[in-house]
Amino acid sequence: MADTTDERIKEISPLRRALIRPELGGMVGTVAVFTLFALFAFDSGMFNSQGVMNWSIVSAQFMIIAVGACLLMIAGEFDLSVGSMIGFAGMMIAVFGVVLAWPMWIAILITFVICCALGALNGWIVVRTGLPSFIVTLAFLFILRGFTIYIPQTVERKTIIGGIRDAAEGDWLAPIFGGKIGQPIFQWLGDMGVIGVFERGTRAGQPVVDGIPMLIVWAIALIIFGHILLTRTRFGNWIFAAGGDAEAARNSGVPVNKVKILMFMFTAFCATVFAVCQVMEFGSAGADRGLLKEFEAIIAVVIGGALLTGGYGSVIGAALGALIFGVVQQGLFFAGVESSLFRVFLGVILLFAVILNTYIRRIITGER
Amino acid sequence: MADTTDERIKEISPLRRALIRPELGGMVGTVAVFTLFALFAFDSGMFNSQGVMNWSIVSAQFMIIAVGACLLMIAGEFDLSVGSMIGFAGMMIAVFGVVLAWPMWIAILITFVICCALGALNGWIVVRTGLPSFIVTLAFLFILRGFTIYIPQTVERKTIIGGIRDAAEGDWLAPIFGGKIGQPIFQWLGDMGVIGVFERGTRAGQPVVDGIPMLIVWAIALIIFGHILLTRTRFGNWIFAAGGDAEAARNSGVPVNKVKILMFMFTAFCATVFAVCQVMEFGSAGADRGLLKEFEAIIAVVIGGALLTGGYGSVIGAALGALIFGVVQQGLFFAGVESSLFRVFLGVILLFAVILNTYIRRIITGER
Amino acid sequence: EGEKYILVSHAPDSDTWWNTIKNGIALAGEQVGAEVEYRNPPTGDIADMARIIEQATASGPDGIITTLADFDVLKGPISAAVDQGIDVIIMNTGTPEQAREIGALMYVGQPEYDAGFAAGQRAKDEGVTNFLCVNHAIQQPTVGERCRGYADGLGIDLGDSMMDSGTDPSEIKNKVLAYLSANPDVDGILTLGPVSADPTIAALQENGMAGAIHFGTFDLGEEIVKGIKDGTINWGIDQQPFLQAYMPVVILANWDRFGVLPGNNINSGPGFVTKDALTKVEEFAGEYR
Amino acid sequence: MADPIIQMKEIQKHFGSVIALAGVSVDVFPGECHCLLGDNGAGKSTFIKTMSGVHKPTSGEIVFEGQPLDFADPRDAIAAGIATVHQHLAMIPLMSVSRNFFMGNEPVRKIAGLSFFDHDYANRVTMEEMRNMGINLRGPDQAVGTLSGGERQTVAIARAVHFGAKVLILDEPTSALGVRQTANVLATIDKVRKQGIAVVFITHNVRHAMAVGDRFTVLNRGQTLGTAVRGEITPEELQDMMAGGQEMVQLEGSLGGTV
Amino acid sequence: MADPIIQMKEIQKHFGSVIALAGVSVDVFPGECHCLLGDNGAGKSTFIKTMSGVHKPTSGEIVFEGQPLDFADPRDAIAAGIATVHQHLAMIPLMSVSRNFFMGNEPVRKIAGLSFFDHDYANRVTMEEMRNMGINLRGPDQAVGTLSGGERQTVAIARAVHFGAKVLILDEPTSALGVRQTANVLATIDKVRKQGIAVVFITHNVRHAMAVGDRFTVLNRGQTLGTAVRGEITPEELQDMMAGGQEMVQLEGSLGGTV
Ligand SMILES: Nc1ncnc2c1ncn2[C@@H]1O[C@H](COP(=O)(O)OP(=O)(O)OP(=O)(O)O)[C@@H](O)[C@H]1O
Ligand SMILES: Nc1ncnc2c1ncn2[C@@H]1O[C@H](COP(=O)(O)OP(=O)(O)OP(=O)(O)O)[C@@H](O)[C@H]1O
Ligand SMILES: [Mg+2]
Ligand SMILES: [Mg+2]
Repeated sequence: MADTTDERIKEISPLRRALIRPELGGMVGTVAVFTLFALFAFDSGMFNSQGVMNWSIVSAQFMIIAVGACLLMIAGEFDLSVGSMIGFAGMMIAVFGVVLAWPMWIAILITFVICCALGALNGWIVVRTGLPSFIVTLAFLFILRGFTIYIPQTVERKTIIGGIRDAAEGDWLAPIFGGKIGQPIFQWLGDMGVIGVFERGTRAGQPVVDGIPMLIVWAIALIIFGHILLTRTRFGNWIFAAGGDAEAARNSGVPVNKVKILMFMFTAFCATVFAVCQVMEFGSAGADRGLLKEFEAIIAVVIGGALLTGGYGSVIGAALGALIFGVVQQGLFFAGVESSLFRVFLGVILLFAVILNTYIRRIITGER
Repeated sequence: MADTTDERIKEISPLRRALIRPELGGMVGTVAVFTLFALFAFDSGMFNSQGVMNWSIVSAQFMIIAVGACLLMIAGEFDLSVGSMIGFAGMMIAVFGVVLAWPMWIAILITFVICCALGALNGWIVVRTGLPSFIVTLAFLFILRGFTIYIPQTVERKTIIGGIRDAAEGDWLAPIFGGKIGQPIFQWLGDMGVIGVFERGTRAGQPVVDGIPMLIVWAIALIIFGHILLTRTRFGNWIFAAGGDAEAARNSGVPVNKVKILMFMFTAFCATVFAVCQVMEFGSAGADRGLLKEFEAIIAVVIGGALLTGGYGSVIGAALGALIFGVVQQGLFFAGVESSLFRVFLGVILLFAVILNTYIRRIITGER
Repeated sequence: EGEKYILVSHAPDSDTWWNTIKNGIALAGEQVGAEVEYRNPPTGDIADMARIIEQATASGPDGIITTLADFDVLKGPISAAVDQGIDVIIMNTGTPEQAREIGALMYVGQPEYDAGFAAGQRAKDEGVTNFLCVNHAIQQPTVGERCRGYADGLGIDLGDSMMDSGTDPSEIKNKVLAYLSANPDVDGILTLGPVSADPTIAALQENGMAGAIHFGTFDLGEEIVKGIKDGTINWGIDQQPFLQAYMPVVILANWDRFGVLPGNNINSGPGFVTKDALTKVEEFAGEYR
Repeated sequence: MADPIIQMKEIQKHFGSVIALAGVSVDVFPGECHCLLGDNGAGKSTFIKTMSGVHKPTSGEIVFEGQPLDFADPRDAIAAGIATVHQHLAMIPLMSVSRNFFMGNEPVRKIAGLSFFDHDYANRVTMEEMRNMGINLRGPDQAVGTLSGGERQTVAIARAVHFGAKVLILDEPTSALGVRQTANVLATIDKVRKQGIAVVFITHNVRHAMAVGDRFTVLNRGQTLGTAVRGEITPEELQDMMAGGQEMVQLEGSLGGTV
Repeated sequence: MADPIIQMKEIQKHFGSVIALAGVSVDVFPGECHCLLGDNGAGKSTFIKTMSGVHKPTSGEIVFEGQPLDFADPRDAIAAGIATVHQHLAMIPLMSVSRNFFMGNEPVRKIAGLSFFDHDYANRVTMEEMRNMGINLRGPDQAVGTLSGGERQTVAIARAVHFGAKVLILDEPTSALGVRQTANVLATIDKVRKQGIAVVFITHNVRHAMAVGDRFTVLNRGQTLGTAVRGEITPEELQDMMAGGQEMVQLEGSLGGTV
């Protein structure tokens, strides 16, 4: 019983072994995408400071919802109501903060509570009835969107409620979602000529990029949190287990229902972060916000190597998936591709990414 | 070994046994929905000849795509590209029949060939790569919608192409999709005063409902075909087997890949029937056609008792699901419910229906 | 008294502009004492809209007010309603000729192409030579007509100047930013409604081109009004949706009660809203304007 | 003899119209290996599932260490000291062996006041325990899905043994195992029993049962046919009881006595 | 002896970096029961999967009735007369027993020139065959998912036997079975063999193998340790070979010889 080697296992080179990880597909994709755009759209402004900020923000948005969707998907469920939740959360803030004129921080906190509770409700129905989350969250997709249109229509006779920026003026919590950090550094960089300054208009002399929006900070924070939670904690092991085989996990003492409900809540939390950042930036909440975002989140996660059926994936991968998604979307504009073809590209990239990921996963898990 | 009774099985009443079938949820739902609207919207015109025709047509539309989605879902896959396929098919007919001015029957036949081929491509990718159909067909959702916008935009500078009815004038194939049958009967009913007649205009004196549209004939034909195929043929057994456990079915000699690909093609076929009926009736193809129809098809099928994960369901159930969906949608309009609440109702009904169906299925398959 | 009028639009649930229409019919219904309902296809699918008109016909209202988003599709259902003795008024989209052809009483609105054309001519006079048209509803055939008209009015080929922007504000903003930095020679922007205008304003403020680039938009909203005021937007084309909704109800009620009818169609737009006359607009933007 | 560690009293379990258990009573003592035998569908798995908190009994009482007990879910049972290796395994194919091994019992290490999964410890222990069971892994991060059925079974048993419980329930642990692994499992049962742990061992193999069993309870169609003590019953008698009273197929000639 | 019905020559099968079979040659003759034995992970299931068309061998040749053969998928193998009961069953839980029984071999009845599934016939045959195997069904439309593991195994075997093939492959058919069902299966193997059908029987149970086997091939780590003929080998020798050459755990005292 002492032989620790097995002659039936062919050699795998250490390099190959180090490379073969769930994120690999996302890494390859990222490199490919950047190479491509560096070749075809380099002088379009895509890689100057403003251009970089441009696709970074779009990617950060995708990342925020992708982190939630990723953990949930690894836990074996998914949430089609993310998009509607974004619209709903924004509207709640507008209703509380503008219509009812409560202090903005209360409006934000209450919105977080309501949305996480809705996420929990989603999860509770899924675990209690054993229904597929596709159906349950599809129902919530419709229900939440319906209320998002109905509520402002009833209370304000509008479907866009503006004035949120004014209402948030001087609030302590709002800048955590809508502010920017690092302005002095950017001003200095602008003065040094590292990044361009505006040449005309009202802001002439200011640097074209004047700070890092909190949106990006949130994205990075959520990615780090999600990654550590998943790979380095006991709870992370439970997430994998719940998604890999709920029955087996339950038999082994993993509180599967709790894990799933918490992940639904976390997804709702991420959607709310997205919504709050958005309403703080644009100052208005509309009934049409977040349309189709649920698909975009799922696509980013899947491009990042997670398995739609659960139990396998990585937050870093999902973040790379979101980056690819964001860069491709904006890059096509920089490259001047006819914009209606964007969907075609998106579909094709999605297909290629998942095929690559499947190949990688087969190698990892042994060709089953 | 002779005792054929087992004392461990409690008695089930024959009535209960006869009732407990996949369609039961759909049947209960249908009765409930009709009762409800008969109570609350009886005098709104919902049950006059025109009203009946109205929700019948809407339901028939749902039925056509639900039959395809149902068989595909029982075979263990689903197709999110149905809606885009509807838009795409309509646009193809317009491009061939109007822009290129080919004879309409050729345009229709070629469109069928292209769409079934796309369905086969969907299926081929799914079975070859083993990817979940959610992802593959999501990619096609984007790709096909992208082309549906791009093509007319490029050739005609519009996203809508009209003039199909004129191009179809005198064609032999077009009336099979866009015509009506039973006009003499309806004329007679109109003359007898059973159904209303037009009061003015060029059609004064003609009955307001002047025939059964081919759409309804197609729906009924597809339901009968699907039901017989599923329950009464060898191929039907294969559909169940492919969806229940593809590996086990394959090991037993069921040509699972062939079954799945054929079902993807059938779904595409149903979508094309939908599209052709639509463009023939309305005379134009637009990039907005079929939006979200994939969800509506899936919802109808699930309300009708099929299992999202495959291997279980019934075409009759799916047809009833489509009927419920159509009646509720139009009935809410008749009942004058605020239109933004429609989605809320839809979501709630969906939830109730699936919970009821799950309960029924547990009884049938023994509480697992 | 107590007549029932149904307004059917082609707009998806998510299109926020139609809110003014809802408010318009509600107010008119209240004032004339008629029952009014608003209906729309949830996804904006015009074929579904045809079914809704058929449904509305079946429920036997006294009048139907509807848009004519796609003449081919809606011709049948609308003329069937007319032939059953239901009075129809066409609003918003379509043309007076089409309205006459299907037997509608009249037309209240702003033909999309013509409005776009007028906007294009005005922009041309104001020196626009190269433009971007931000279309947030590419799948809807009607609003795209505005871009087409605008391009023809300018006398430029539409080419790929029409952007499929989607409806998410951040995406629209960043797509506009990307497009402008990739195409520095663009000197005119047209947005097709508040959904695309609001983020475009934000984009121009961010890249400092606010006021430096010619910016016209369709329809009004809070942010648009602010934009006009601070000079970011040169003009907004007001098609006065409130009128499009309010007038038909009032006209139908008077037609039903007293048999009186204006002798002409009502062109509710295009009216160019500039900095000068803004107070009323400001107060009611998004609600009645 | 000491007090029973777990007493199952008149347990009934109905699934819809199916009566899986029609009142079964069994006592298990510390340090004994209690074999549960019976035909297919006799209700053995159902019975031990009520013991391990997976199913709630329809009626009947469970007494654990003298206290009446009511498990809400398997976690409670595990916390109370009842470890179970289910017939349909409790392994997650996509997860690594070491993650599977510690699933639900993850070792944690505190860093800056926060608890983190201690991967080094988990990997080390897993490799060791698997080597003890005679399985050579490529590495602790190998996915369970790449193991053969028997290898997976072995991981599951090694895990249950490692987290030394007061009661160890094994549902047909040897059915998919090779000779060597079977010998290993039986030796393990023997070892565990000698440590004073109660073992409940389900098998269809009379010889495996006779090898390690102290007492034998035979279930038949949801009811118990009684409990026998080792030495008081011959393998042949046991075999007849397991066949459930229905007449045996005629196998006397070539096949008799071999099953 | 007649010609072998199926000859497997130097079969190799690699999965990615795993070599599951490293050149295995086996002949199977009509009317014999050929037992395939070996440790967990030895490659038995992989081997018979190449025989039944599930896997394509990486290299090596299969000769069936004297003809070199190349199955594209299991359907071809079934058509050629090779029926297999796989270790991980071939049953669909949500489908009725009778639909499962005839899966892939549906009986058809012509009505107006069209072929329809003959449900009456299928139901009748299913009930009969299941009764013969000692399983009492509630009805032919009972879902397989409501059967116990052993009951499902029995359905799978009954099905393979019913569609009387030239070669019947059984992958650990008795591992989950009760005494009575095991006896039934062994008797069935015996019966089938006497009809001149070749049976390939995989088991870990030496006694089951000795009861019905004519020849015994032992696999170890993807290679064959040779084939023995009944009577030339004792159960003890076989057991040693199955344990795969690695030294046995010390079980001599209480447990020896019982496995
Ligand atoms: N969840 C369930 N729903 C319905 N019936 C069930 C369920 N679980 C078990 N049964 C039924 O209860 C009876 C006992 O099943 P159980 O699995 O306990 O048998 P077993 O003794 O473990 O059999 P085996 O030796 O084949 O594993 C069987 O008839 C089975 O069909
Ligand atoms: N699809 C596959 N992909 C990767 N490795 C595989 C695959 N199938 C089998 N293996 C590996 O091949 C080896 C042989 O497996 P196989 O299932 O044939 O063993 P076995 O003899 O049937 O074992 P048991 O008695 O446990 O059923 C094992 O190490 C297994 O991990
Ligand atoms: Mg069992
Ligand atoms: Mg095996």
